[in-house]
Amino acid sequence: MAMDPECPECAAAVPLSPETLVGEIVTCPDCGMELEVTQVNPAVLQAAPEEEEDWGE
Amino acid sequence: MAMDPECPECAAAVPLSPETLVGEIVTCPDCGMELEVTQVNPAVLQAAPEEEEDWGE
Amino acid sequence: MFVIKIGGSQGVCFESIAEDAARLFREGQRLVLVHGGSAQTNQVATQLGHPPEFVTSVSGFSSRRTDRKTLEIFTMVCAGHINKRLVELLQKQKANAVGLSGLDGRIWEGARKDAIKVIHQGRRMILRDDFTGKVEKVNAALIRSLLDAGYLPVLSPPAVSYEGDPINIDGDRAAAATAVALQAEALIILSNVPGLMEKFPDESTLITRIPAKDVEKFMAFAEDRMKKKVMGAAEAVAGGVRQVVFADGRIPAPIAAAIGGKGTVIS
Amino acid sequence: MFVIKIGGSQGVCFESIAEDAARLFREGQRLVLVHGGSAQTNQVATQLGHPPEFVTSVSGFSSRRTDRKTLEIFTMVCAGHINKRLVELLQKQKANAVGLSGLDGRIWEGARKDAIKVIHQGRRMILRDDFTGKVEKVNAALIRSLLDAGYLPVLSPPAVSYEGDPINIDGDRAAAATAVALQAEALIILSNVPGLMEKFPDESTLITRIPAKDVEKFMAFAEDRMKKKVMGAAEAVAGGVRQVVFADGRIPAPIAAAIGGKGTVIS
Repeated sequence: MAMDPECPECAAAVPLSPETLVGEIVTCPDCGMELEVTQVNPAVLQAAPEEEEDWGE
Repeated sequence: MAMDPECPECAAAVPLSPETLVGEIVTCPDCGMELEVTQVNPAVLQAAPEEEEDWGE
Repeated sequence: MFVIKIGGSQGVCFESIAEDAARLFREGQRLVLVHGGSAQTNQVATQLGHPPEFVTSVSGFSSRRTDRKTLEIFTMVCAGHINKRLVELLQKQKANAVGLSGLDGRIWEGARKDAIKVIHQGRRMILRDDFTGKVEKVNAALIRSLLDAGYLPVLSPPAVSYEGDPINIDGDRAAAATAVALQAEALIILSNVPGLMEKFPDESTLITRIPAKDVEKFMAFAEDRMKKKVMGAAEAVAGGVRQVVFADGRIPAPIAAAIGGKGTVIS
Repeated sequence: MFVIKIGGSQGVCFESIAEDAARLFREGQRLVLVHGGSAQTNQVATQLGHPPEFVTSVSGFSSRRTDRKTLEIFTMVCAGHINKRLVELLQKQKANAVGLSGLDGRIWEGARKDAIKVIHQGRRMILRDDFTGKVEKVNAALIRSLLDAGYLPVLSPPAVSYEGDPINIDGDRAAAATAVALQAEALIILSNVPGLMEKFPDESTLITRIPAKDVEKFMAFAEDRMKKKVMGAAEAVAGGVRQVVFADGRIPAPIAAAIGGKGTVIS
């Protein structure tokens, strides 16, 4: 990764492995926040949504 | 065909080719009646049903 | 009250039809949509390893060979895919659509032809395991109760035989029977042509007006599939429907255009 | 009023269930049937070249990855094949069935989960294009008007989201929501097991009675799919349904047996 993306919560740098996929969940090493990778090259992060358990067939 | 089947209308013998299929329509050579082949080996004939034109999609 | 038959052929635009229907519905117009499904049935049937087979009736009509497996694929595609796609589009346009097949509540009931005479692979044959028939009775009460309760009925093949078998029926003729049963002011048949043309496919030869009493004479201009549509129109007019319009389902606001007289109007 | 959920798993006999339901219907019993469709969806989806993909939620539930293509196949199979098969069987038993999906008339409405957290191919992922959700509102008025008019409603996934998208929902939980909305006396869940067993699949360990207040404790005995059914039961009992019965859908007259208390009765 060219530049580690910033954690949207605490602005810390969040190192990502090159195989990281869009949609993957990563945890901020500083504040422990669950983050969603919304874009790669360059990587963009946002807080991962909370959601409760409801499933289909 | 071992024995030609009989026309159910006029009892005439109705010669059938060996490739005749169940469900095929044949015409009695004597009385001209439309007949349905309901069985082969041995062949059995019955009067073919009348029906009007109604078709699906 | 309008009954609108939506053709499934290439080019007909479900999105614009649904938008137009929803707008009319929201303005308080009572309407019932009817659709068929032959084009997409062919595609899915082939993918499921049971490709469609067409037979020609002794008098030249071509129709789908509807054995039990084909019937189930036809039902699945019409009632489970096309019907629910239209219902989804209408729901998204704030029109509370309810999708039903003719089997449900016996909305379309009629005789199943227990034997049909066809020319099949060059032979004259009687087919006995065919699930085809004609709509003879329409459950208008159920359709009206849905309309009265503020719903937009969207009707799909199959119909149901008196014995309870699903049967393949012609969508156009079912739409005609529905229009008569509901005493609709107009039956609008949308397809991928602007209407009946004297010299198909030359759209400049569009026939714009046909007096109801002469409709049988215009059969000569009708190509294969259009023959059935013209038969449906004749039956609707004979049954008291004031206007039948063959119109283009590919243009924006196609229903409004047809109501405005664009297409072949039979009255 | 009974709500009967018909499981689609191997061995469940639609014919005997339809026969039993039709008999009760003809005797004047008000009932609503609900079914799912996951087993057959897998088969058709594979044949159509879009094989099912299952994802596991972060807390261990496994569920179908429902992208748009899968949603359409799921809808087609549930609403167009399984639903119409049940309607056909009921019509043949002189019970005037009406098959509807949750999309129709917004019978089952709820929130679509715009993002779901899953473990997928070993990675923790957020899936955004999934069409899954939960039934939060039931159009009881439409169901009752059909019952009052003498019809037997047969309800199928999908449900509809508030935005009008079809959504994959769990049939058991939808049945529970329907039973609560209709204040049914009993919710009967038929599947290919005699009920909840302490040591699955040893049928001699069948749990015959569960006090409603303890239902959460019995979750421990529930295998994967059965977990969802037990959650549905808890929701139904909490919602005022007097009795929930997990019963065997493979035996003759399975509904009568369940009403008679055969299976796991929660009340």
